[in-house]
Amino acid sequence: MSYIITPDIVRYACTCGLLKPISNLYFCRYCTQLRCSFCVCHEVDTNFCGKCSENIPSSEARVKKNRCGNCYICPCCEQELSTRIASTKTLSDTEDTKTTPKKMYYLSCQFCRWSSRDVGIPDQSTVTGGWPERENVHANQLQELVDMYKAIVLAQKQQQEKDKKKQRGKYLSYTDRTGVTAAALRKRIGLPAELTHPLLRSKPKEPEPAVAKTEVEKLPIELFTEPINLMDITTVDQRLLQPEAQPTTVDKLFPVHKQLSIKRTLRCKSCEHNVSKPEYNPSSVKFKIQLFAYYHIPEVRIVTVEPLRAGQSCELILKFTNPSQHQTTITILELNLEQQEVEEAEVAPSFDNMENLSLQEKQQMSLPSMLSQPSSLMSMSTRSPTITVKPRKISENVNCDVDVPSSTFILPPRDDAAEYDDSGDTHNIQDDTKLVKWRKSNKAYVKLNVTPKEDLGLNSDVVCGFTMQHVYTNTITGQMDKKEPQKYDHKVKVFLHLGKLVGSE
Amino acid sequence: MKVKIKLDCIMPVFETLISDKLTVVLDIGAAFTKFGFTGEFAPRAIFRTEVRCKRKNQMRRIWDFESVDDLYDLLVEFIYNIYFKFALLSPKDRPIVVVESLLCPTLFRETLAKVLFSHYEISMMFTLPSHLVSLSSLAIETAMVVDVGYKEAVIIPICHGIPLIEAWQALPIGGEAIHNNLRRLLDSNNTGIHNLPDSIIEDIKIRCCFVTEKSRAEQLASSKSDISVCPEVKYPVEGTQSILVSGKVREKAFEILYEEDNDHLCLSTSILDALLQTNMDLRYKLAENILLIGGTTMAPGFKARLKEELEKQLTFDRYKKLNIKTFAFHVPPCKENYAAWLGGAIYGATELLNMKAVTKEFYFKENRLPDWANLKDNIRNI
Amino acid sequence: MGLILLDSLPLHRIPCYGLKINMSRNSIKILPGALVCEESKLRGDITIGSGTIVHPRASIIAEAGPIIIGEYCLIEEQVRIVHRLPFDQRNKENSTPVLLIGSHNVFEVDCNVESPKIGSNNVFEAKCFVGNRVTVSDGCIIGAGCRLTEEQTLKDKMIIYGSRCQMREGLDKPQPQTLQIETLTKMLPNYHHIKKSNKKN
Amino acid sequence: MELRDINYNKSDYVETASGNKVCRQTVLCGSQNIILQGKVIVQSEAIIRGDLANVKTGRYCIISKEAVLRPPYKKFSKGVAFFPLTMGDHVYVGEKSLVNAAIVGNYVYIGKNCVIGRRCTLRDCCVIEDNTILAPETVVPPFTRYSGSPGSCIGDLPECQADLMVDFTRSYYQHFQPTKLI
Repeated sequence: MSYIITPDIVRYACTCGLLKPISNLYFCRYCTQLRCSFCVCHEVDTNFCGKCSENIPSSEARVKKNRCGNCYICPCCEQELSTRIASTKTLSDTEDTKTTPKKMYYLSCQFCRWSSRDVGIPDQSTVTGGWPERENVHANQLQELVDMYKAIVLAQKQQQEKDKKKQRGKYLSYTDRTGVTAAALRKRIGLPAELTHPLLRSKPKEPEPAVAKTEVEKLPIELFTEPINLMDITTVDQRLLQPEAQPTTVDKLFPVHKQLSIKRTLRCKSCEHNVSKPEYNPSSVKFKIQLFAYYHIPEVRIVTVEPLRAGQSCELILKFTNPSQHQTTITILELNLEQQEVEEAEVAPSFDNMENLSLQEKQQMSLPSMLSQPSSLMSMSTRSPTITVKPRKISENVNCDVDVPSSTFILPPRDDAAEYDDSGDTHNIQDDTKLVKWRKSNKAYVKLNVTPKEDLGLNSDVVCGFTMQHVYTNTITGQMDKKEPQKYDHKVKVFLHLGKLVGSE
Repeated sequence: MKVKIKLDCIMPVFETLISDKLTVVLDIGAAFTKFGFTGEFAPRAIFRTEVRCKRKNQMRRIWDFESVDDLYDLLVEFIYNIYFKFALLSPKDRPIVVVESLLCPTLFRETLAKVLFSHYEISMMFTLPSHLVSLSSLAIETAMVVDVGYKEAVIIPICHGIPLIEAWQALPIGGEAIHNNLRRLLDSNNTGIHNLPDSIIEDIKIRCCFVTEKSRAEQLASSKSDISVCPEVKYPVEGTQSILVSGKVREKAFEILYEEDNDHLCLSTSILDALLQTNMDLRYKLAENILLIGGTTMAPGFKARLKEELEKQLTFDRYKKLNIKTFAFHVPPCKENYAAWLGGAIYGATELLNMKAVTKEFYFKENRLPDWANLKDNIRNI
Repeated sequence: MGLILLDSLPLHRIPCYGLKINMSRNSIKILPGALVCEESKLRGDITIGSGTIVHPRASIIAEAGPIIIGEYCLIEEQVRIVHRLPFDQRNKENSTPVLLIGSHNVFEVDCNVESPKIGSNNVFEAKCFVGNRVTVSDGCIIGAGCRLTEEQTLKDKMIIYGSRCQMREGLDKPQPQTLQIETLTKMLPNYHHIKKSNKKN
Repeated sequence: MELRDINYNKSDYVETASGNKVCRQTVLCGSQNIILQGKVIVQSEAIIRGDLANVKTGRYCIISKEAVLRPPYKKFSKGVAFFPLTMGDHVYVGEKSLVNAAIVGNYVYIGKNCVIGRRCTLRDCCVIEDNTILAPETVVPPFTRYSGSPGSCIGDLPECQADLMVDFTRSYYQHFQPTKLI
């Protein structure tokens, strides 16, 4: 329940300093660090239509302007439109046209009951439509304009280049070390040896400037006398749904293609490994790569809290769950916010090494020019190094002390079969009975004593925190020839919202 | 960067590959953001400049930020939505074109640049002044650009492709001022208006109100008017209540644009003041090349009334010396609310993107964006 | 504003004022061809036209006066049709008003209708609420979850939808659900006890 | 927060061999057409319309008080037919919600007082927040959170949503215990 609808009571500190519930965190096994949606790199994996659940290749999505070719949404209420078969009655009504037995289709919204007939779109003979698309009336004019601008700017740029070349003389043509100079190449394929762009020879055409008019749109006189019908006038949202036309009256609302959705992959910014990669099928909820913290880091839940009183110790029962396939040992340590800062500053590279970065990139860029072969251009698209941002300071107002227990406790591995087995499974673990109250399979119920600060006012939110150290078993094999799974002590800061402070007894 | 340009000349094939890449064009307005790609003629989407606050599950306006850090987080979320909900591509290593007002606060543009470069790792950012680029769709170089948006009206004359910054005028009269005025007007004959969300006030403005004629406005302003007001509208709110929008309110909502404030400033005077700031030889040409952009200018009757007001102001001593006879207005080949965006899309489609954009290398070296107001950037030009 | 206060109460808890008086003279007339499930709750003076289907767990409460339901209406489970006058009209001493509900109306699951007059061919979608000051003409659709309480008369073919009760005017009246009624008439008697019709045509 | 025990009066509920707990104060019409796969909780005043068409739920489903599961109808040229309603495993349906969908996937959370319109398809792993009205024939894609009237996507869900729902429905079932008489 906690992660689905109720606010987040237990939050973990991500490496980047943000606090997130465990369900929203990732655990990069290669860096053994927590990551969250804020500090990983998001990439588009696949495009799909949420209505017809079909994958659309990115090239097709691009042509269709990121919209589904077959699915439409209502221009009135933005809900998905469904295709309806026109009832035969309407067919026989129009007897002047040929009465073919062909089925006719129209689009209809099941929510606000808008239909393609409302705006006079004729019924179509195919299910998938062929619904009229509207074009930008200014498209031709603007296209011409853009082409002219492009030519002008290009000409300008080449002029600049030429000027530069003149200064350097012939020297440039010898810089191509591969032997095939551009000039030689041009000769071979039968083009004039000059490097001048065709557009430079004839000066690019200048666009015709627009002329302003002294006449302006008049306010319709009817507005003063005729009552308006609110239902005929579109709302802002309806207008903006069709940015080109922005119709002001409802009779000009036309169906809109449905926007595509994406599945995304997430990549750790420091090691470039994926932390999440979904399956291809749009309706699948499975993942090819799933490094979610929920599967690796022990989960903490609040079971019960005694009424919280300022300056008084009260009992807090927490439930720890081990989600991994390996036994772990949990140690509860003091929350030390300053220490974290230092540790991470060492780990993460900050802005300081940006100089290196720009250098690296320049080298990358210059590669293709040396080779001067189109195939080598592919190396241009290699990933540039990622910039790691310095983690921010954890902003949580901790106002409650936790009595750090002296002993540690063990959590057995998760056992899926145990879910179906109700028999007692004690695992024969010797527990500090003061700490561990009760345990069941991979879960332990742990008692902690917390003391809200003296100066807290009534009804203020009580927040406590501690550092949870757990043994993480890394199972990545093939790395550095280590067959045996490696064990790490991993620390994570956990913050608990315990509730409101109540008055004294 | 030098290397790249050279490549383009040698291999035109590769050039088409680059220009073929989708480049996002953004115009982040105070109320609405326009998003699309370069070389296209209309934005793909226009949406409110707001994000859903996860903790409270409510929408929050970007411009209502509380601190720099808050703005950073809001923008991260906002840019995420743009790329993964609309653009459907990863921002990493791609260029972006941002259309912004010359009066955009440094804090905002610097934070935006920081979000784009260090959080989303874009390869370059091409910022364009909205007033200047709006002219590109008209292919003119000299005009008086009047941008009436949500927060303010900004007037900047452009001369031969250069914004005359010294002549700029700005007034806090835009959509927001109209909303506040409308709320106040409605309050007089309805109850519980104060609690109505802004979206309803906006809807009433859009669907019921208009900019009336000057003669009628003067009549309405005087206490004893003998004109018949336009019909009233009963506006239902959520099925449980309805608001009476009287004829007078419908006509008066936009009057705030022309009510002179304590300094005797209103929309028409500030346009003329801007003209006064320019060279004598230019005034005539600017007055005959007025371009209106911004969503508020789309209100019915806006243009007719502005012309009336401008002509009226000319008869006063204040502006007689301008010696202007006529005003002429441009009609852009687009809707006014995305005129600036369209300019960005046109500019971004040309090689200027590769020539003038701020690259990642430059940004991280300097750790800031070049700005006209910054002396450091201007020294080089002189 | 008293009405709004009441509306914020959970609907099923609103006590039916004066119900006891009316219950004493329960008089249900079911015309032949109507199908009324035994598990429905009918209180007061109610006439149900032929072809009308009343699903189990629907309640029709004629508190302020008789309810006459026309032909081919569809009344689904958890529906509450209540004939209840607004507070200010309660103590008028003139004759008891009759709630006339036309034909081909559809009342979907959990809708709450207190309208004083309902025409024909209307659709009351799931979980909508229509207060007792709203008169419904013909061919209207009250969308799912909409709450209409302000005094008004809905014109023909009005469509109310969405969180803000936006209004639209429809092109046609919603299609009558005769086909669904046909199917239900065949199916329901196999599973439910049906109240016998007690009136001849 | 760990779930607290939810107690019920033992005499009010029937527990089947497969672990279904069904309240006696429910309306299960056409019970021969209703298949509850096991460990399903059906609370008081809930209505399941098996008389209209088959209703099949998966394992670990929770049908809260006054919720209605109603197979959707479809109109053909010759007449109207009711279509079966299939619900996957680990589904929670909140109080007073009407489910008129054709398919409800696995790991779906439907809040209180919702209307899931006719012939909707709710894919695996989605959350419908309280008071949402989903228009008929809406398709809700995986990992989305819908809210409002008409329901629209307001956000997405963590990738481990399936596990969260498994955990939630299981612990709900475990904590759904008869009141102990002292």
